[in-house]
Amino acid sequence: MTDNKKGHIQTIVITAAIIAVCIIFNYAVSGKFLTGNNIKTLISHAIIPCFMAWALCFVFACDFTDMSLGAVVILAANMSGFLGETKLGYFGIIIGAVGVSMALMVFNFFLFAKSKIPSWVASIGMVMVYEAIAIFYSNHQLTSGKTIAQLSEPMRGLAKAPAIYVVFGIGFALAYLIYNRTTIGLKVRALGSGQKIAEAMGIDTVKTIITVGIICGIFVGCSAFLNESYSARISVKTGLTSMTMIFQPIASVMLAQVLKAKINIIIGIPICALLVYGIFNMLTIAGVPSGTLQEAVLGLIVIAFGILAQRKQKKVVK
Amino acid sequence: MNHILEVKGLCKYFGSTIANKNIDFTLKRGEIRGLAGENGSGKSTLLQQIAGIYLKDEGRMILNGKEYDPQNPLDAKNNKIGIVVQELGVLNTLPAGVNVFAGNWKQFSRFGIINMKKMYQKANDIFETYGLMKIPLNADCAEMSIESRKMLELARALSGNPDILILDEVTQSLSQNNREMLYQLIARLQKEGKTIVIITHDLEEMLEICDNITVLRDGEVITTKACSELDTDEIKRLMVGRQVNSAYYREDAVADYKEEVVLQAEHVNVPYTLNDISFELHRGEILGFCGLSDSGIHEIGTAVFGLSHDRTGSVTLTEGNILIKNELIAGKNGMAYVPKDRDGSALMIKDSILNNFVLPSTTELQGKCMYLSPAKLKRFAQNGVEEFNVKCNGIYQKMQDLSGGNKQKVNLGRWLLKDLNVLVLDCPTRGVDVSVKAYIYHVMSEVKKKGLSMILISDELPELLGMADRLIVMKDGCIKGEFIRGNNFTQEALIEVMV
Amino acid sequence: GTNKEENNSSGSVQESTDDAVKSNGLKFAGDIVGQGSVALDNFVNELEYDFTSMGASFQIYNDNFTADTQMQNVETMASKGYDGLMIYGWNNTSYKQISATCQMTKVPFAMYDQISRDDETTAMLNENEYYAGSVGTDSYMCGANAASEMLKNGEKKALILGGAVGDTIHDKRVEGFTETFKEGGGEILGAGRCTDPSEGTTKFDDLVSANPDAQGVYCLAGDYSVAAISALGNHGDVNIAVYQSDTTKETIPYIKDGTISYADSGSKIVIPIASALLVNYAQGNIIKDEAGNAPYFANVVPFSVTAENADQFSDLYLTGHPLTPDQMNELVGKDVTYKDFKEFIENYSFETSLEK
Amino acid sequence: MKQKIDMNKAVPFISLGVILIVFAILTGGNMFSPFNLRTLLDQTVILLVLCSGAIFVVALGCCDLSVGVVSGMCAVVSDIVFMVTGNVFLMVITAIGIGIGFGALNGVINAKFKVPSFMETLALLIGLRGIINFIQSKVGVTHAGDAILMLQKQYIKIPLLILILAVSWFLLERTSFGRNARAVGENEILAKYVGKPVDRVKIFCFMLSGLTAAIAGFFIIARSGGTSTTMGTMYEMKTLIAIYVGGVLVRGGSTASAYKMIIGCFVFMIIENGLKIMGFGSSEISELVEGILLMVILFITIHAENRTVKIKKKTTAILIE
Ligand SMILES: Nc1ncnc2c1ncn2[C@@H]1O[C@H](COP(=O)(O)OP(=O)(O)OP(=O)(O)O)[C@@H](O)[C@H]1O
Ligand SMILES: Nc1ncnc2c1ncn2[C@@H]1O[C@H](COP(=O)(O)OP(=O)(O)OP(=O)(O)O)[C@@H](O)[C@H]1O
Ligand SMILES: [Mg+2]
Ligand SMILES: [Mg+2]
Repeated sequence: MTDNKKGHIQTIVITAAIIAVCIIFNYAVSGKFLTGNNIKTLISHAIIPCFMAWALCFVFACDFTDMSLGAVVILAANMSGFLGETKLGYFGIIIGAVGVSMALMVFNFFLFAKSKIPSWVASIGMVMVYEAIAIFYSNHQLTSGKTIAQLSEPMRGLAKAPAIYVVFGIGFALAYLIYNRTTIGLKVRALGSGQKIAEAMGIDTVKTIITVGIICGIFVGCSAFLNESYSARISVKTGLTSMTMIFQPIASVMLAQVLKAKINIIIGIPICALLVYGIFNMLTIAGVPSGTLQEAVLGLIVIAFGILAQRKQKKVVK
Repeated sequence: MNHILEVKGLCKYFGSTIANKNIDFTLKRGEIRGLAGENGSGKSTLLQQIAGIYLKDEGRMILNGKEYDPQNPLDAKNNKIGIVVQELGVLNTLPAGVNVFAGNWKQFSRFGIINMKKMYQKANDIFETYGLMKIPLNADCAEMSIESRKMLELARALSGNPDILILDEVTQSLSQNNREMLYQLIARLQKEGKTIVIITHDLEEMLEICDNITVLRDGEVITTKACSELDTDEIKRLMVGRQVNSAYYREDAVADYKEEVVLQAEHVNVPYTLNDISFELHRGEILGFCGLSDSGIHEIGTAVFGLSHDRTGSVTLTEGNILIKNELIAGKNGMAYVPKDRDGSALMIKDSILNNFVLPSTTELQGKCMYLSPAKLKRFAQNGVEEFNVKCNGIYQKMQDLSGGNKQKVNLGRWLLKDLNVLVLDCPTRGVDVSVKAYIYHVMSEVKKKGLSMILISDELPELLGMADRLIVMKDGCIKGEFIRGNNFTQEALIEVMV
Repeated sequence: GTNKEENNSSGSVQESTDDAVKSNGLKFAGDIVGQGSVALDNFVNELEYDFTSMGASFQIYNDNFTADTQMQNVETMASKGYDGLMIYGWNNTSYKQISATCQMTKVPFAMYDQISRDDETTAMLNENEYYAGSVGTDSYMCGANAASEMLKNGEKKALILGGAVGDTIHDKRVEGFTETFKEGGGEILGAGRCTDPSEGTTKFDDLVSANPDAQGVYCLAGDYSVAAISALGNHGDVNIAVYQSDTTKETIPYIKDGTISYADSGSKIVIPIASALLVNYAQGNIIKDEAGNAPYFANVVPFSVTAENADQFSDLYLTGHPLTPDQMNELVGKDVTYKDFKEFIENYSFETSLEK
Repeated sequence: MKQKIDMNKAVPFISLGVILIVFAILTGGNMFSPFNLRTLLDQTVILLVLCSGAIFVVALGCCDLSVGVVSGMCAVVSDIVFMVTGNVFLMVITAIGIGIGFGALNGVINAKFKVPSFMETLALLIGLRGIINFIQSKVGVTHAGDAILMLQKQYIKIPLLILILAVSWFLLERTSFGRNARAVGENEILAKYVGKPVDRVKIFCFMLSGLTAAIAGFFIIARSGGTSTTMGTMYEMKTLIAIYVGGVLVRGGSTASAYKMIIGCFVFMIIENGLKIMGFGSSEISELVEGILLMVILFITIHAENRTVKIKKKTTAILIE
């Protein structure tokens, strides 16, 4: 009971500290931080990677690591952009993104489960394959005189003010329900206790792993079409650089894992994403150049959260 | 029909170990059956096959007159068989309330959404209706105490409203009032016409609550008798059965060690496991530790060797007055620890015999610049393999290809080649057959004569009685008694203190 | 150009093969700093077109943005035995190694777009008999021009948005912009450098939030203009004019409707010229300037793209190619001299190329 | 009974043989022109240097994704030191200090704070790249000093490489330190129970990886003639892939050995070089083929090992503990 009380006090102290930092910072940059517009910007920035963080949360829940999420987003976003400009319209945007990412994620998970190659290594292999496919596509477009898929202005509503909040709301409800309130969510989390013990409890692990692929596909797909709608186009990347796309979501998930005991991880993720992006936003406002020291801060945050998240770890860690 | 379950000709092999040999076993409706037998006699294996955790190798089972062949624990649960296993089996990543219905969550879902409230409600109902100890249902299991986890497993077994409830050594990890609760629960279930199977090493407890008792020995059913025809002595006779060869263990009947104290443990505490342990180890002594599984005997080993980080109190090597703060100091000062989990924590199972053999001695074998001459290593390992009679195809064979006994020879042998002061042995003969056992005991006697002090932790009483100079009996993390060889050194006396 | 044939705007390579093929059967290769960005992919396309127009074949190698991969590519190309190499000189520290490699394997090479700017390196290159010449765009001037334009419009507070630090072209543009802008009394409020254009929107969103008083933004490439414009859509109350280098297809409508105040482009013209130098060398016609050195054209300054010429620009430079095969072939042959090149460059302007 | 051929030991040789034959045919022998062989060796040097330290981290069962960025960092800073002081010795000391320092940081965070090495070094990769960009944006691109350019000379490069490889081989396979590192990879609990200084071994392995990264940094500048922000990018992946492709399993331990690493580096570079010689210069084909080959080879290596361990299928054992 005292533990509980202590926990509450801790939460209040942390929240108060965050608010205090925000206010002081706002004062320091002469009110540029806490403007309505900036907060709106901040929130929509946090929403897009939030979906990727939810997907990662499911990936981590069954004890895998998937580095290929960025490459999947690129492919899915391009498909989404391509279908968005056909007669299918918004339906195409959503179906294109979600369909492609679902297919790729299921394939990934199937590979992890069946090949016995450690998931993070296998996923790096898949990054190479997916990036190559993306360049094939982009080159093909170029030689036939077109550019890669780009959404025209009227089709980009999904990333605009009311729609993006609706998408977020739906995504949040879905993530929350699946993770906490469905058989499959529970099965996925059971896998995290070890494949063998889950099997002993009568859980069909292969089937579960494939379903996780489908679920992750939905979230990665959402992230993809939001990305495409937000930036109009996603250019393809080579040489494994697509992996950089998951760094910030990983930071959010790790922070959410630290807070897991206090806040449900699915709720924690958007909060943490907001926090992480808040830091970046602050740095930008403070004039720290992006592409240089901001990245250094991101690295530091990931390490710090990693240390926090692992502080009670007793198992052998590689 | 009166029989709820019939097992016919059941066999189960683990590699070359025959865990169950041609078992015939019948359960009557509404009876409380006890299963007695030495460690490793195949009790758990039998029951786990019934509960679908192990697949049977041969034989058949008939449940309620129908052929019954469970493929997984859910099958068993659906056939109304519930089990609480000996080793802990909970999903650490999920809350307790969810664990109660592990694998069976569908029943709460409507339109795909699970009604968590209903699940927790029902879990709560189970705890309430059966009067189980309350545990926080929405907390993750990872940090729960063993007793809470047992409660959870019990609730999970009961959640299927089983006709047959199997309890494998549940009582030993429960506190007294929870035990009382369990007894009442068993009595009540029996009244409802359920069948209950119990394994416990507390024979008096067993006689008290059971109707009939089946005795197993070496994987075979020896007999099944009504409790009224039995007493503890009779059960023990049936359990042990065989004549213990006198040459098997040490031959001397009295304690024999030097006065010199080699190692001293003072007020050793480890949160939740050890409680104010103090003892002395003398030169050339084999100091045995015995107790039930959760009594803390295994933690003695890790605590003495400096492996428990939250240990308080002191362990000192008298020579040079060295405080064993961690495993590095221990290793450097002639201590060695042979853990219980041989494959998991004592061997590099995928590496060669040679590499396993030389690992503890690399510091002694290295030349300048940490150089290890391959020829020297080869000679060392070859020598060890010959000295300890390891049956293998050469020193480059992989460890995992060896039989259990030979693995253990490597595991022990590599330490005995070193110049040690103190050797801590945790269950050194686990999963090893009679002849290798005899060989290990023989080697232990040899090194004892040379002045090596040993701490022998074991859950096999005959072994302890056969080998130890002194025996410390533990219960609930405390020292409960001490016996000296030749002085009331009997199994009965020990069990008296243990339970 | 004497040819009356209408401008080959579709850009199809096949249509031109019935022209006189002068350099039949030669094989060339070249490297590109990276792939995935529209401007660079356009370069690759142009390289392939130009060499095919001259009757040769061309193979591109991707440097993946690392100097080390560039060296690896140059070595591989050299050892494969091409008739000449087109070197994208984006990393000026590696010129010496590249030159040495080509000398050792006796492969002629020309440098394009990004070329050496210091005399020492140029002298070093001139000592190499396999060096066919350099044709470069003045990236510094791109930035400087944008800055002057901004100052002219009375805007004194600028933002910059572009590719990651280390992208030598973008770095040069930033340098030109910053120096000119500061000299003119302007102030640069912030710079967003992104690993790729999809990050641009987010980064620029933040920048605008931080600096709502900015008056202009210099986008280092067309992709970033698109990003900046979509970010500006989220901020109703700011008034920031967009300036860009490297016009891309997506930005053409914005140039036409005035969303983009100033745009330049046209560095692509360096490719046909550099290719012609290389092909000449490979055919034995080694072109030297008055001083007897390999030609060095560092002065190809991009022109501005305006609402009026945007469509033609798009036809010539984005979907099509600046020179027709015939124009190309006029620059190749036994009788072509340094003067021809010089005249071509001096006479060439976007407007004149439209006339043909 | 004869001892079985250990598939895990044979796989690297088999893959090298197969790759050689395949590319010999596909490139029509072009691959083995004297100049290209030299080029191939040249291209492999950096990878070999990096691998000779990273193999220790892999032997632990960990991975070091920061080798590329650390080598870049060492190169950038040491080059600046050289430009300012003109002192070669100081430059070398700076580079090695930085390399070992970051290695030690990785090691401490992994061993003491139990952060998975994969996460931790990935974070370092992001962060340091930002710092390199920052330094470069302040200082600008610098040319390599003449002393560094000497490293391009074959008569210096090759003996130095052989020395590094020899030291790495000796440490890994002929010393108690190497044995301890591999024991940690096989079974960390055992290493602890046997009384090995597990944490110290781990930290030292990471430091070695940092050291070779620093040395590789010199080779990288020597090759490209000066610094750039992208120095060393993707070398972390190339290093790991080369080691894994050589037949070292991800768990490290006894499967980690120097010859596998060397073969792995060559296999990897032969694939890369061969594809380019065949005319796949743009990245899509090489990346695709590399990705697929990586997974095929890993799959074969892993299953080649499991082949000798036929687990009794019939028992679905419940997990203890
Ligand atoms: N998973 C397994 N793999 C290999 N051997 C096993 C396994 N489980 C049990 N055994 C072996 O089977 C035999 C019977 O074991 P079992 O667990 O049934 O004994 P038990 O009677 O329950 O003993 P205890 O009283 O110690 O619980 C023992 O020799 C044991 O070593
Ligand atoms: N997984 C395996 N792969 C290859 N050979 C094996 C394997 N397991 C055992 N062997 C070989 O089979 C033989 C018998 O091994 P087994 O485990 O049956 O012995 P055992 O009779 O149980 O002996 P112990 O009493 O020592 O356990 C041994 O020579 C061993 O080398
Ligand atoms: Mg048992
Ligand atoms: Mg055996």
